[in-house]
This record gives sequence, C-alpha cells and structure tokens, in this order.
Amino acid sequence: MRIELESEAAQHLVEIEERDGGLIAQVDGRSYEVKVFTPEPGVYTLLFGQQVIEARVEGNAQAGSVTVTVREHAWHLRVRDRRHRRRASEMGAEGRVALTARMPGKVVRLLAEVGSPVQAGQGILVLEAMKMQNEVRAPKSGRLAEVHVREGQTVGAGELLAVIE
Amino acid sequence: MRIELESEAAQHLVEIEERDGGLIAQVDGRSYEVKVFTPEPGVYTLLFGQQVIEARVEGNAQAGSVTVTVREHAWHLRVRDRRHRRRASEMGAEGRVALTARMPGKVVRLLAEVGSPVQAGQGILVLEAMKMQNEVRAPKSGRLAEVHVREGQTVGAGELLAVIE
Amino acid sequence: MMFRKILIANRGEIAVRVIRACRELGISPVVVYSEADERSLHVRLADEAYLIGPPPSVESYLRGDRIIEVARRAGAEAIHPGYGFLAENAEFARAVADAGLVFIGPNWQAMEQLGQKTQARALARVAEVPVVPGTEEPVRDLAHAQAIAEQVGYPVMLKAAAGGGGKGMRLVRSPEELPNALAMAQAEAQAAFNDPSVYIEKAIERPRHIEMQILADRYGQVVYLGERECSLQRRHQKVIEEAPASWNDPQLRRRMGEAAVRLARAAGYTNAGTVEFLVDEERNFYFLEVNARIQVEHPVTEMVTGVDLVREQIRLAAGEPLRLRQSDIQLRGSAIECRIYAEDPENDFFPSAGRIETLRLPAGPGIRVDSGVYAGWDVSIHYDPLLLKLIAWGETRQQALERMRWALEETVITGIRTTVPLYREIFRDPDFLAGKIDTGYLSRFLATRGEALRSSGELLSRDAALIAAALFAASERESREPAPATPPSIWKWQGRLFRLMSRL
Amino acid sequence: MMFRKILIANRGEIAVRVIRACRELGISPVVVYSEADERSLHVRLADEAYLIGPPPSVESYLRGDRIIEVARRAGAEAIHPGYGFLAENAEFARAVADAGLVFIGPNWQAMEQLGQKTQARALARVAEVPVVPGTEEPVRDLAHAQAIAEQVGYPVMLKAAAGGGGKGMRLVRSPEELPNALAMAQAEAQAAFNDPSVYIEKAIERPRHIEMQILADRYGQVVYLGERECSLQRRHQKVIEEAPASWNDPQLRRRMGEAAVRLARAAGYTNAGTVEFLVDEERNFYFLEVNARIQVEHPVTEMVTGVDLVREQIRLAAGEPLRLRQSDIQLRGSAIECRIYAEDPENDFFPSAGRIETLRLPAGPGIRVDSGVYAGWDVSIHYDPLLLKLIAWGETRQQALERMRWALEETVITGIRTTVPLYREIFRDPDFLAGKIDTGYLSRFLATRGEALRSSGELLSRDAALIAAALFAASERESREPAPATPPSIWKWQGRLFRLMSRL
Repeated sequence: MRIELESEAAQHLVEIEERDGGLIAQVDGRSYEVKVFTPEPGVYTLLFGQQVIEARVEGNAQAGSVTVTVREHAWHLRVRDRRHRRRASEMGAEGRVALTARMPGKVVRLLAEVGSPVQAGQGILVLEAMKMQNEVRAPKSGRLAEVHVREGQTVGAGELLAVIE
Repeated sequence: MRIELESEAAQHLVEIEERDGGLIAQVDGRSYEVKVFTPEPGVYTLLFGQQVIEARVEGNAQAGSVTVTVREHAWHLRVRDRRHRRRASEMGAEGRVALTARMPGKVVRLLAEVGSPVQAGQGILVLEAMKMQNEVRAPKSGRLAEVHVREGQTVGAGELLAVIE
Repeated sequence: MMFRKILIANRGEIAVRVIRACRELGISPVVVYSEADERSLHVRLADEAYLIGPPPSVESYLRGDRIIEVARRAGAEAIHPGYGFLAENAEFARAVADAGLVFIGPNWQAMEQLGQKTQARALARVAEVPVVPGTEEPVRDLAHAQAIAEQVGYPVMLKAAAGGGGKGMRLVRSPEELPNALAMAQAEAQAAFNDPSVYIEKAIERPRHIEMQILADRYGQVVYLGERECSLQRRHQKVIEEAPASWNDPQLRRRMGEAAVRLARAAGYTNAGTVEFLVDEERNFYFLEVNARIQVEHPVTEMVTGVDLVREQIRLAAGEPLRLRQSDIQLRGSAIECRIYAEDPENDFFPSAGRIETLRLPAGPGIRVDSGVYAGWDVSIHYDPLLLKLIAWGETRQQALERMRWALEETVITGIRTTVPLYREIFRDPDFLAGKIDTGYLSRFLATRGEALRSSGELLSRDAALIAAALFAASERESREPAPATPPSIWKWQGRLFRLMSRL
Repeated sequence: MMFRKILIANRGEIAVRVIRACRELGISPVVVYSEADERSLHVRLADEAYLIGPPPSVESYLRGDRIIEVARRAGAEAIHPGYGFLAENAEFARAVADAGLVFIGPNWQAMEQLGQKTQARALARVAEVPVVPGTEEPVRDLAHAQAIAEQVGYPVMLKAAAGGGGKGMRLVRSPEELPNALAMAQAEAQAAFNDPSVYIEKAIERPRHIEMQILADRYGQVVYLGERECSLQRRHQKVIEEAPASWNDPQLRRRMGEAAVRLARAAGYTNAGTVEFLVDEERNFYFLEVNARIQVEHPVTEMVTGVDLVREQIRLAAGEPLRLRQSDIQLRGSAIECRIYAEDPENDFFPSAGRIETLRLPAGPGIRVDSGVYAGWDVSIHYDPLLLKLIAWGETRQQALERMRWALEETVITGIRTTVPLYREIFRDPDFLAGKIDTGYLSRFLATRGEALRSSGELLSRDAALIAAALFAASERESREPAPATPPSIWKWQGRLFRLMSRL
C-alpha cells in the first residue's frame, strides 16, 4: 500500500506492507518496523521498538478533515477523494473558486451581488447553523461570478453556494 | 416470537411481534405496546406510554448467566440452550448431578474420594482461578459417583469435574 | 416541601446534570424533547419523556405554553429551565408561576429587571456597583446606534438586551463596520431570544471576564461562592473557565463578592445566579450583566467549594432557607473546565454535525465529565454545538492544568470535528499556563498558532512512517476485521425460540 | 531531584493510576507486561513497554530480577510497585536499592519489620498501640496451630504472614475446620506471596475494619490523613470502602491517627502506608497490620483530603520533605468506593473471564472512576479480578451514597459478570445506608437478600412484557442491525490508494 503525505515543508511517499504480524513502512529510503493494534475504533497503539505510541484519528473524513495525533503532535489533514480533487483542480485551472456549504444550514442573507467585484475575506453570504450566524467569506479577490442560493433557502452539506472567479 | 420466562412464583409466555415501528407484547391475556431502541449494545431504551424505562442486559450468556435490569429491579436469569437442558434433565431423572467448571482454572486439590458419601455443601475439590482458591461444593447429599479430573489438571469452562448421585 | 416530580425544559448536558440532581434528591425527572431528540441522552435517563414539537427550537424547546401543559399533565410541581432556551425568559417564569407551578430559578420580577440589560445597569448604579460606560436602553435604529457609538467612542460592543452566551454580540471597531454588525447582532438576538433589542457599551481593551456565583433564598439571605475566570472566549463565547482566577486575591474577591450580593439584594434576587464583571488591567471591575440562571461553567465552582449548585437551586426553589453562611464557603484548590464543542478549529470553527463514532472520555483523579452525548448519537445542526464539558480539579492551579492535560490526551472523539485537538495545544501554551489571559487571548493564540505550526511543520520521515502505519491500520480494520466494540452475539448460538429460567 | 523516568512494576487500574501521576509530574512512565497483557490499558498509556514473561505472575510480574533489569535498560531512576505483586516484598525493595534505583515505597528495613505480621505486632506493643491477642510468630504445623487456637479460643483467624488483601486468610470457627482451612490458607499464601507462613489471631466478633492513612518523609516527619472504613468485605476481601467512617468522631480519629504515627516512627517508616485496626462494638481499637504500600482504596482519602497520595509517594521517594503539617490536613465531605470485580454474585462470586463487550461508565458531579480496562479488553483468569473502582464524593455521607446510587445505575458492563448488580442492591439496603456495617455485614446481606428476593419474586405481566421486549430487541439487533457503536467507515469511500493533504 502506498500513502502520500504532504506538508508545506515536505512531501513523503510511504510504502507500507505487512510482515510477520507487524508493518514495515519504507519512507525516504529508510525502513521502520511498527506493530499496530486497534484497541478501540479511532485509536491505534503503535509499538515501535520498546516505545508505545498512541495514534488517534479524530474528526470526520466525510467533511474532509481529520486530525491524526501521534504522541503530542497533531497533524491536521485534509482528506479528499479523487472526485473532489478533480473538481477543485478544474476550478483552479480556470481561476474559479467554489464556495460550498460545509454543513447543512439556512442562508439568511446575501451580502454581495452577482457580478460585483469582491475582496479576499469579504463576506459573501450569511449561513445560519446551530443558532450561530456564520459569514461565508471570499477566499480570494475577484468577481462574484455565480450565486446558486436564495435568502431563506436551506442548503445541505457540500452544496454549491457561489463561485468567485 | 415467543419468549418463556420462569420465576419461582409464576411462569409467563410472552408473544411478541413488531407493529408500526413498535412492539406488541401479549402476556397473560393482556397486551402491552412498547417502543424500543438500542442506543448502546446491551442497553435498551423502552418507551412505554410516556414512561422511559432503561433495560440493561448484563453479564455473559455463554457462561449461562445474565442480569436483565428493568428500572431498579434486577432479574437474574439462567440462560440455557437445549443441549445443556437435555443433559441436565437426563441427569436429574437419574438423580445424578454433574459438577462442571464454571470457568477455566486449575484443580489444586481433591477433597473427597470416589464412592464416598457426601453431604450437601461439602467441598468436593478446590479450583484455582484468578489467584483465588474456590471450593466446588456438593449441591446435594449423596454419593460421589465419578471424578473426572486429577490434582494439578487444568480444566476449561463447562468441563465435567465430578458426578454426585 | 420537596418536590416529587420536576420537569426539565432543556436538553443536552445540562438536562442530564439536572436529572442527576433529581436522582440524588429522590425526585422523579420528567423531560421534554423535540423530534430530533427522541434518542438523546436526556430522554434515556429520564423517568418520563414528552414529545413537544419539531426540531427547530422555536417550535419545541422555546414553546413555553406546551412545556407548562406537559408539566401539568405529568403532575410535575416544578420546572427547571437549565440554561439557554427559556431560562432567562421572565415571561415564561411568570407563566409557570401563574400555572401554579414553581420555576426553579429567580422570581420573575427580578428576572424582568435584570434580564433587560439596560435596566440591570441602572440598578447596578443604584447599588453602587461600577458599570461600563454605554447606553441605558436598547438602540432604536442605525442612526441612534451611530450617535451612541460616536459618543462613548470606538471600539464599542453590541449586545443583545435579552440574552447572553455570546449570541447577538459583536465587537465594532469602526463606523464602517456598524451597519452590518448591527443587522447580524439583531438577527441573532431575534433567533436566539425572540427579541431583536441590542444595546451598546464601550469596549474595554484586554479585559478579563470574571463572574461571581451567588445563591439567594426567599428570606433575604445571599452568599457568594467565589469567582470564575471566563476570559478564554471566541467570538464572545466562553471556551475554557477556571475557579478561582489565578491573579485574584481574597481582598478583591471579597469586594467583588459583596458588590454582587448588594446587587442581588437591590434586585430582590432569589435562587442561583451569576454577576458578571469585566476587570481591566488595573484590576478595576465593572458590572456587565446578571446571568439569572445556572451557568454552563458552574462545575468549576462546585469543585472548589464542594457545594452542589443544582441541588441548592432545587432546595431554594422548594422554599428552603439557605443552609450556608458566608463563612461556610471555603475554597479548596483550583478547577478548570474545557467546553467541548462540535466545531472544527481547523476550519474557522465551523459547526460539525454527524454521528459520534468513538467517544472515549477521560476519568481518574480530579477529573469530572458532564456529557450530553454518547457513542452512536447523531449531533444535529439544530442546537448549540456544546457536546460535553471536561473539568479538572487540583490542589493548585498547576495540578489542575496538569490533570486537564492528560485528560485531553486521553479523550478521543471521532465522526465529527471537535475543539479537543485545539485545547491540547492551548494546554501547552506558556502564556495560558502562566495565567496570562484576557478576552483577546484566544484570537491571538489562534493567529500565532498558525504561524508556529507552519514554522515547525517539518514532517519527519519517522512521523510519516507512524502516521502511515495508523492510517494503514485504519483502512485494514475497515476492510476485514469486525469492529472490536461490536459485542459478539449473545444470542446467535440460540434458536429463535429460547427459554429463560429465572432464579426468582 | 525529581525523577525523569519511572518503571511501574504492576498492571491494571493501579498501573494506570501511577501513569497519570507521572504525566502530571512530567515523568515518563515505563511499564512491564506479561504475554497476556500486550493490549492492556497500562501498556497503551505508557511511553515504553517491556515484555517480561508468560501470563502466570510468578513468571512475569513477580520476577523482580527481570523488572530491575528492565528498569536499568530503560534508564528509569525509580520503580513504583503499585499494590500486590512485589509491593510489600522487602527483599525486592532491597534489591532495587542495591541496583542503585529508588523503590517508591517504604525503606526495606521498615518493610521487613512490618511485613512479617508477627514482628509488626511486637513493634506495636513497644509503641503502645493495642493489638489483638494471638501468636507472635508463624505456626509451624497443624499441631502447633491447634494448640494456639485452643489457647486464644475459637473462633480464630488464620492470616498469611507475608501479605494482605484477604489472600491466605480464613476464619475458623471450630477445631474440625482447622486442618482444611490451614492447608488452603497456606496454599493461597504460597501462591500469592511465595511464602506459605500463616499466623493465628483471636477473631473479634462483629468488628469494624478501619485503617489510617499515613505519609512519612525521610526526615522524621509523619502525618495521618484520616481513616477509611473497610468493613464491607467478602471472605476478608474489601468490597466497598468509605472515608471518613460514619460513626467516628474527631477525638477517636486523633487517638487512632496518633497511634498510627507512633508505630510508623517506631518502625522508621517512610513514604505512604496504612495502619489497619479492628474496632470492636465498644469502640476499642486493636492494631491489625501495616500495609506498606499504596492501597486499592486510597482514592476515598484523596477525595476528602484533596491530597494526591500517589504524587506524594513519588515526591517523598525523590527525597522531598513532607510539605504537609498535620494542621494542613482537613477533611471535607465524605467519599465512598465500590470495587468492581469480574465475579458473578449470582454464582457464589465465581471469577468471570472473557471479553468486555459494553463498558458504560458513569461520570458527572462527584464521580471518579479509576479503571484498568476498556470495551474490547479480554479479562484473563491469570490475575486479580478487580476491573475498576467507582468513587463518589458528597458534602455529606448521605450525598455520597445518593451519587453512588445513580452512578451504579448508569454503569453497564456486558460480556462478563461483575459485582455491579449486587452493589445496586446494597445501595438500597437500609442497614448499609444507615452505616450499620461490620465485617460480617456482607455475608448476612447475601443470606437475607436471597430470601428477600424469593419472597418478593413475583414476576408481573408488565415486567414480563418489558423484559421480553428488551430480549426481543437484543436478538433482533443481533440478526440484522449493524451495531451502533461500530463506526461507519471513514475509508470505504476511498480507494486503496488515497492522498492526504496536510495543512502543515
């Protein structure tokens, strides 16, 4: 199995396979032998030599975001399947950015008009969820090309709200 | 589905079936409507009218013993499958009682000889498990007809140790 | 006469908290629930449960009329409102009293006076309790708001006149921000409290948010139970609280406590309540508002005083006199609380809904957990994202922090995003550990944290190997192993017809 | 100098307890484990873990030589023995010291003196602490035992000279019972402590079992932290403990505390320890033995004094002076502990092994849980059946009992049998609630309980319907629903090759 990990500083390709009841992970030309067991879902006990390292995989991969904690260090990972990545890259190629609802909620107010120029960080619309009003902001400066929702409309998680280009 | 419950005072035959997302239990000519859900394994929330009743099924059915708690009342139930019951009744018919190991352990000492008369409550042998020595006692008076283990022998759960008749 | 049955007009962890207090007092707890909450923990632990409406709280938990009707039908003698929802609604408290039931909280007259924050400020002036400069009444419109803001000087704070908990609250730094901020604050106030009124206060720079817990009986006795430090906030919502405040001393505590007691007396206050203050860098304190209810963070006070505040609420509501004198209240050690929210700290604290898959909660010396959820529970979008609270007590603040640190490390919640990973970082921050916090601490921490992470963000080969091993195990487990938390069948070796022999 | 690394020579809940104390002090915890314990909780929570042998404890947890070797290899400066196993083995403590390591417990000289119960009794006489009549030395053989028993008069108590915890202990009511009882006591003593020596004491009728917690530093300072009531026993094994004893008063507490301190001084005792007393119906107390270790029931003392005993053990072992004076030790409220054993109370407390399927532990105000297990853990037959401890604190004994009652109701353990259902019954027993307990209470309760259950054992139709509904749901769930505790796959929507983008 092959796992790609990408951080701002570096990128690692890890080749991992089972051997003699343990795992061998090959990375950057080095080889690490780890024994893993899963006492509880989401909790992985790694025996690395005499060291005991508890790894936790927390969060919600469906929402695209998990935290893998190894010892005291937390790695916040964005998990995307190929379909999402394709769409994201398509849009990136055109210089278009999609604003999607990260969870179900209600659009209470639109703050910018279709066709108007927007600044990075400017509020585009207000989404209410869990009794809190949250401004959905422009991730980059550009033009508000499309708005796919109306005020008062209920939206589901992942639903396309607007496009900035 | 048909469930038989037996207590010292009474015996109940409960006919139970699903209807409209709930259960109808017929017992002693009366009918009870109960909605059940299972928030956690072993825990059953019963909605009986406006009443909320948490039922818990605790213990280990393999070891033949569970406690069903309904509200504050605990019902200690012996669960037996047909094979076990058949053997028990066969022996009952002959006036023979089998002593079986209720869990894995080690026979550390025999306290009575084959063929000797035994009193109800008298120690037959000593079984060690979890660092504790436990006397296995005669459930009834009679004669120690058979001994199937030796001192020092390790026995598994359910293994036949001796027979009193 | 102690109550036999209490209706709890709330949900989540506070409903569970009240159920436990009822159990201790031999009182039968009755709950109400919305269609979204049939399988919720508060329903599971109650004796009786009544469906009162669809998921949105305006159609269920805010329907005071239905709740009173249920209380009557169930034969409950009293209603505990928890916090939020109807807890500070004087009209509801009055309707409860009119229905011949007891409202477990302050009398409605005191609530009415203190609930309108502008009236509360006037009352504080009378009781000689210092207040923050600002309006005495709700703003009428944008022009009015602009005029007042100019007068007290930017930055100003917009606040919902009817409520608390950070809802309807906005910091406004400049005139340009005012129109939008006012509209959003009013809309939130309307949604949360059914009242869009908003007022304006001068924003105090780098203030600490301190609150004093009080208990008052019907016979004029009032005591204070020490302060809580609630400066760790995000968007005016409390996140981590402690008792006592690390920088406080007995003299200042007594002065603030006595001010709180004076205000309570002036308002004819009864039952449990909290008087909130801002404390500036020169240790001057200003009255902010009264929270006429039990608060989310009440456990830290319980842990340092040993007093069970919810139990006292019930006793006081039943007409018992206060059994504590001021001298009975002794602080022991230090306690800290982390509010675990279903929010994604890596995604601008966006609320996170969904099923809780794993829920491993810490336990052990000094640790208390007040939870409203369980593994398998679906966190809904309809309500406040507070899932549970971790509380740690220690002989010293230092020990309480150390205990919270391992408690956070032992906590695992999967299926939804929570604030737990962020708190683990906060509990390693030297400023926080040294008690150098004010209400701006968290946003500063979040900004610096991003940078700190980026600069130290080198993923070593060894870490990569370990992360990959965990992810491999996660995917392997999915594809072949049965889940270890799934019990092996206790029934599968039996037929569909089984016979149970009871020993009874 | 505080330690950087400690080796914990134990397993189960006490190993977890020590790990947490290490975490608070910034010490790295190293553990040892047998082949049966690779996946145990104490291994999971440690920083390093070393396999030391096969499951039987004589080949693993009792192998002091291997444990010392591991400590050296791991670079640990000290060894915490927990309770049981090597905790009261003076020879081991001496070997640890000889290896240049610190034994976190008393000095071996004091252990040697006090560990031989017969020497301890002699020492108590010197320190003017009253003792129970009996032998000064182990019995040589049956004839010797018979002679002594005749001399002090039946009933007599057989006790293991080398240990405690009820192992190797037998009550003998008549000469006929002596031969068998002696053989079993000696065999148990051999198995548990590797020493078959047994001694004889006069059995006191309806005694209360009280113990006094002490702390002593290397510089001659000794304090007592109040008593624990441990009368609730089954076969001399403690089951439920509380602090303080409900019938005690400050005068008697001081007399017992000072007696304990005198004895500790006479023995040159250091670190934490417990002095056990029997108290008869006229409130006379007799020295029983010293437990030269941390005890299972230490949490109740921690909850009423606020002092973390395990932390103090580590500090004292590191050579710190006692930071508490006698006047610093103030009792607040009341605490009670239930030991949850893997034993079947419906089956003569037969040990119950197997996989823990569901483990729902209580939490909330006043509740502490010290657990050594988790859902999915296989309880083995090799070790003590103690799974975890529930502890409840309250402002009064009454409140502590009320809290324990709901905590027990909220606890669910399936897959194995435990003592939880029995404790629920005990917490409804009027005698127990009134504090009318002695060491014979539990066997009397068990006898009466059987009758009470039989006479009230009418199974009503309604109960039958509800039980059947639960059993129906149990079987239905098995046959079609996925278990709710099984997390839905977070991976299944991905291929076997997945890409992770880190924000770092």
